[in-house]
Amino acid sequence: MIDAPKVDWLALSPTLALLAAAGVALLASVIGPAWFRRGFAAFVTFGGFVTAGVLAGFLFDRSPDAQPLLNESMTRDRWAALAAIVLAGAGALSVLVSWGETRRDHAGEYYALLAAAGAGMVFFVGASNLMTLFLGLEWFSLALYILCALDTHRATSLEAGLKYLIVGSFGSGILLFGSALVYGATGELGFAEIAAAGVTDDSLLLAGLAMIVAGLGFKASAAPFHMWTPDVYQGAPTSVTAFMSAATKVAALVLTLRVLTVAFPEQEHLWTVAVAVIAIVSLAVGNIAALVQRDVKRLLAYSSVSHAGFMLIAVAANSPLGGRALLYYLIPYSAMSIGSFAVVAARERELGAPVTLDNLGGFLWERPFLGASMWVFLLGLMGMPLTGGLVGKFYVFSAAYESGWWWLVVAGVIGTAISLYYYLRVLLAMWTRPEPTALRPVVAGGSPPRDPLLASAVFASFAVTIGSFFFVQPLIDLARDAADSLPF
Amino acid sequence: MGNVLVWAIWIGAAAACLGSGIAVVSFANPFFSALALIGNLASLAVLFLLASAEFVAAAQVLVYAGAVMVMFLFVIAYLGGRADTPFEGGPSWVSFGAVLAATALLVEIVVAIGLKAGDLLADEAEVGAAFGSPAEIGRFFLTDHLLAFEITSIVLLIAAVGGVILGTKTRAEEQLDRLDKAAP
Amino acid sequence: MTTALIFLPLAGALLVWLLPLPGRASGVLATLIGLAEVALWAVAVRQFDFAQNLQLEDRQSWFDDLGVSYHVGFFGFSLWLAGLTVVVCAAGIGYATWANPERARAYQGLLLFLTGSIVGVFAAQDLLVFYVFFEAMLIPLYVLIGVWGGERRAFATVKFVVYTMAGSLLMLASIIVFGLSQGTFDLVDSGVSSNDWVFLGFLAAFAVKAPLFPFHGWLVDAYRESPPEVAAILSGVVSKAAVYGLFRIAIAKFPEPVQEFQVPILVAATIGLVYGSLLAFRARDVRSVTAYSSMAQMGLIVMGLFSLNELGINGAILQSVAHGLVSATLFLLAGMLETRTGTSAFARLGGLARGRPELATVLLVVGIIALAVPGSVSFAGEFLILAGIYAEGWAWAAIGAGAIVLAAMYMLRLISAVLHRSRGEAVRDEALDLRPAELAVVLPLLAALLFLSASPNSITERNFPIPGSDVSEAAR
Amino acid sequence: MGPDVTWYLVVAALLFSIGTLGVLLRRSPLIVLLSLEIMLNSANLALISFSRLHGDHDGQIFALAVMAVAASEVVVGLGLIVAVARRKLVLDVDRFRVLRG
Repeated sequence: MIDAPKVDWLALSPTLALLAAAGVALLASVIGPAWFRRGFAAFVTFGGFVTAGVLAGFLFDRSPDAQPLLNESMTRDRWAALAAIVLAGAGALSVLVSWGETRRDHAGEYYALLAAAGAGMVFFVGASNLMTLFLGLEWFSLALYILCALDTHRATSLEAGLKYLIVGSFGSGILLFGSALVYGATGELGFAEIAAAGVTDDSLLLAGLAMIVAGLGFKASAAPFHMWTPDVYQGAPTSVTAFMSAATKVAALVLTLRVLTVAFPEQEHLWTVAVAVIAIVSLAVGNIAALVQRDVKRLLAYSSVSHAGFMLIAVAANSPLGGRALLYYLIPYSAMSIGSFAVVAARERELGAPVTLDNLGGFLWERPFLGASMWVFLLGLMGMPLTGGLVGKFYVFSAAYESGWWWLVVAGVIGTAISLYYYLRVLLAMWTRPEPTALRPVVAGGSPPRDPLLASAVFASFAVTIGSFFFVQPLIDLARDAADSLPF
Repeated sequence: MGNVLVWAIWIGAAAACLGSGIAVVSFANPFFSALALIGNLASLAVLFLLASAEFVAAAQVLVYAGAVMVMFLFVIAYLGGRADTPFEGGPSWVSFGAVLAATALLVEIVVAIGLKAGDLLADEAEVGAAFGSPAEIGRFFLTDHLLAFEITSIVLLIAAVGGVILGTKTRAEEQLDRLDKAAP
Repeated sequence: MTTALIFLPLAGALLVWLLPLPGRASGVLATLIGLAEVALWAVAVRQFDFAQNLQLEDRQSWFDDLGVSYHVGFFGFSLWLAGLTVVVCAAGIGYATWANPERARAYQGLLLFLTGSIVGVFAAQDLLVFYVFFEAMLIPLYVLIGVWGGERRAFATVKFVVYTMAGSLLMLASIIVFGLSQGTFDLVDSGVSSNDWVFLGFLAAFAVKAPLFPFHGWLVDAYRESPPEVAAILSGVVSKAAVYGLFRIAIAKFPEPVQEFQVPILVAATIGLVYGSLLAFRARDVRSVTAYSSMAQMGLIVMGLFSLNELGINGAILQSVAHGLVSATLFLLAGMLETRTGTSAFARLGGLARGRPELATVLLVVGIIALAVPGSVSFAGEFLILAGIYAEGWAWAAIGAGAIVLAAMYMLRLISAVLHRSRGEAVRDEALDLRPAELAVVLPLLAALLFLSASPNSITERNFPIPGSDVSEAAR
Repeated sequence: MGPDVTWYLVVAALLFSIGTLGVLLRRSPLIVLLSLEIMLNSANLALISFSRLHGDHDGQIFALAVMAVAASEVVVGLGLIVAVARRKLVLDVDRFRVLRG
């Protein structure tokens, strides 16, 4: 009586690989012996992310044309596949970063949730109706809420989790009501069908669109929806922060561009302006608030708000070049973001205290490799040469100018100029030696702890940051293929 | 005559729904708030029924008003007096902004609805008796919305894992407790 | 060839950073790399045909959808500027080896990195490549000043960063607008533009870098707080990146805006020249005098460039090289004075000539060249510039000549304050004459100056047409 | 024939605003969670009335999925609140000052 729907397993394979990893890690952390759990779960999760990345690469190769699946529930296309590759890379690096966080409690569950969050994001970027969008969002968000609060013995971690839960749920509530209004106006849930319904200047639809943009803004931590970002980034375990700062942003921004271009092409004149305004507010708020921060994680959190602004400029451009710019920018940005949080994590473990500008002193001399890498990451976030950050900004500004948004270029330039000041403070802090009289936490056991896995994650991020500067052409070709699957 | 009855029930349910909603956000004691939310959910279920969503209404009562609220009440009882916090005292910028934001949302939506009301919202589709029945819903869940169905189960599983993780006391916490006890 | 010239010091920087050598040894290694770079430049000069335009080109597509490629090559004038760079940087590295600062490996590596980036700026034939090297050049400077600078280094660094980055970012915006409207970012392929705003964006970056009045706020603090060899490179070489940019981009690509803004720019340059000279005359220490004279000289060079005729431009290029060498030598000498006396303030110096013949001779020779006595290379350069600017109006030339007189006065004041008068309180008998190592650093610079003084036409006999623009056609 | 969709929507919008106010104004995390539930439920009401309007099931299915999601949020939220209470921290959203900078 009920015909079994045809399922495209290849399209789902990256998600399924990660789900399987999450399941195995969870099982192992329940039934495995205590000594076995952490290592096994970490290994399986790492393997899951790598497999997902490989499968997504395969998917990229095999889907030159966009295909809707399962009654428009999701789309199989290169846009999602490339985003999935970036997400898988970010996840794999976060696993490496997290290893040194010698967690005694819930170590297995930590990795299971990380894999589950990754699976949710990989699914989310392919979502193509409002229901799967909402469900995918909640899928990875719930996993992230738990991950943020996982260190239940730290008050800051619990507070971060609760705050993220409340603000995040508030955002998804707004997104949900917006989806309901759009559904009411068009009678459809699928993105393409919403566009095809031909409702143009309907007030219900526009209200819904505005609420959907706001809801996604919460996830991308774009101002004025960013208020959770500094607290959560600071309080969450640093490896989780590293993952969130890269992956959540990739997922949210990639899907934002998809839903806007696919579902609301007729309302383009409205949402481009809205996104442009959000971009400018993010640039202003992120950069100005970062100026007064002394805690490095908070500083990087505000910097991520400002980078959301940069990438939203590419969204506002609403052109193939903008799509390319967004995907290209996300690659070095993810690497720089994960890399810098990884270095912060290393310093944190070494000091046993939160990293501030003061106790970063002399870091470059004590740990030359990590210090030099941090330098490169921060220069990249500044948009300095020899890092992909420069080319990313160049593309974003070019896309904005090409679409006629010259004032976005101006805003971006001013934002960059302000950002130099706080990045430079971190950069110079790492060179200076703290005053001998200044109180410095003593490193337990003399020499700093060795952590080859974290070092390799930092090295990989370093390689991507620098490599994306020299090998722009291949990355842009990939991004072009991916952006071609969106209807601009 | 049937119309009047439907209207009467509808108005009663809507009033109950809004009244209990206001009660939820304004009671000082979370226990009463939670009880008010049960009333809210129940009156919503009536509205769902009137909009020919039988199965959803049933689920609302069973899942929400039943299971979820029991969990709520249990936690509130467990926390005891600590759950009480006073209502926001005095007007502040935050509360001013909150009221502003909520009003703006309301105005936006109502204006949107008002503009819309004339044309499209008036002509409702004709639906058969099977509309909203468990059989129909089930069929859609297994065909068109299979993915949504599967994801829902994954989300629930994640939440369950989270509940277990957050609910158990960890070794690190026990250690902290011991330190607290040791300190005078 | 060009690529090798750019990447030899960059690779050298990496080598110095990675090899775990002790301080002095890494300095020696860096010096050797610096000398190898000079040798490489000499080879490039031999291969170069000064009668032709762009040569020694290397081109490699970077990303094609926006038309950006790695494109480098030299014009006659930029090869001379590159020569100035490699010579001054090698001297600076040599001085640093002798001074042996703390964390020498990082320091020397940064100096090499700086060398490579500056050569890259002078070789860039693509706007994005130009921007990349222009910015890459600033990174080591920030660190060198911010970490190894004097007392008020933090303040000086922030000021320097704010000024330079504000200019650079405006330039980035201009690059994007120019490149997208031309369809390519290549300087050879692209045509000319008449967009005033884009022109002003470029001008802002170069005016800050030069520095041109009124964008000189960062200058004194940066020059005073940096280590001597960094100040030498900063004033001698880095400011010439502005000359390259003005000539290769602003003048060559924006013929109409250049005509439009010629007078305001000349006014700014003239004010800079006069104002800088006056400040130099009032300054109370060796470094400040050199810093302000640097500003004045850059004003003169910009006057030469914006005379927009062959004489003035030739003079500007010659004067760029001459001033680079003079100013670098003076800053290195200031450093040597500071290591002996702990100060460069005139009030506490004096009488250093007695018993220190080598120091006295070197300082005197450089000072005399700096004050442009007839026969010196500076005289030749200034004369050409004045002759060029005379064609635009005699008043410019008159003011320029007046400022040059002022230059003579402050240089003489510097010489007398340091070498003659009664002995200053900071001068001790134990303060030795220049050591052989110091002489080895300074003498090549001096020799280059003397050589150019003897035959300035080794630079000026090749005229420098404005690359690829209508103006150059008109000038021929 | 009962009230048409407009009336349902007005109730949904009012309920949504009430929930928003609760989230923004209240300080007890428990009541904030309850207010979040009200927001989600108002969206459900809108979905169901639109589902009736268009005569297709998508809205109802969506509402059911939202219910499950809301339950999940409650589980995690309550878990967090219990963990916070176990650590004897103050249960006040506004007083989470450790993280204000």
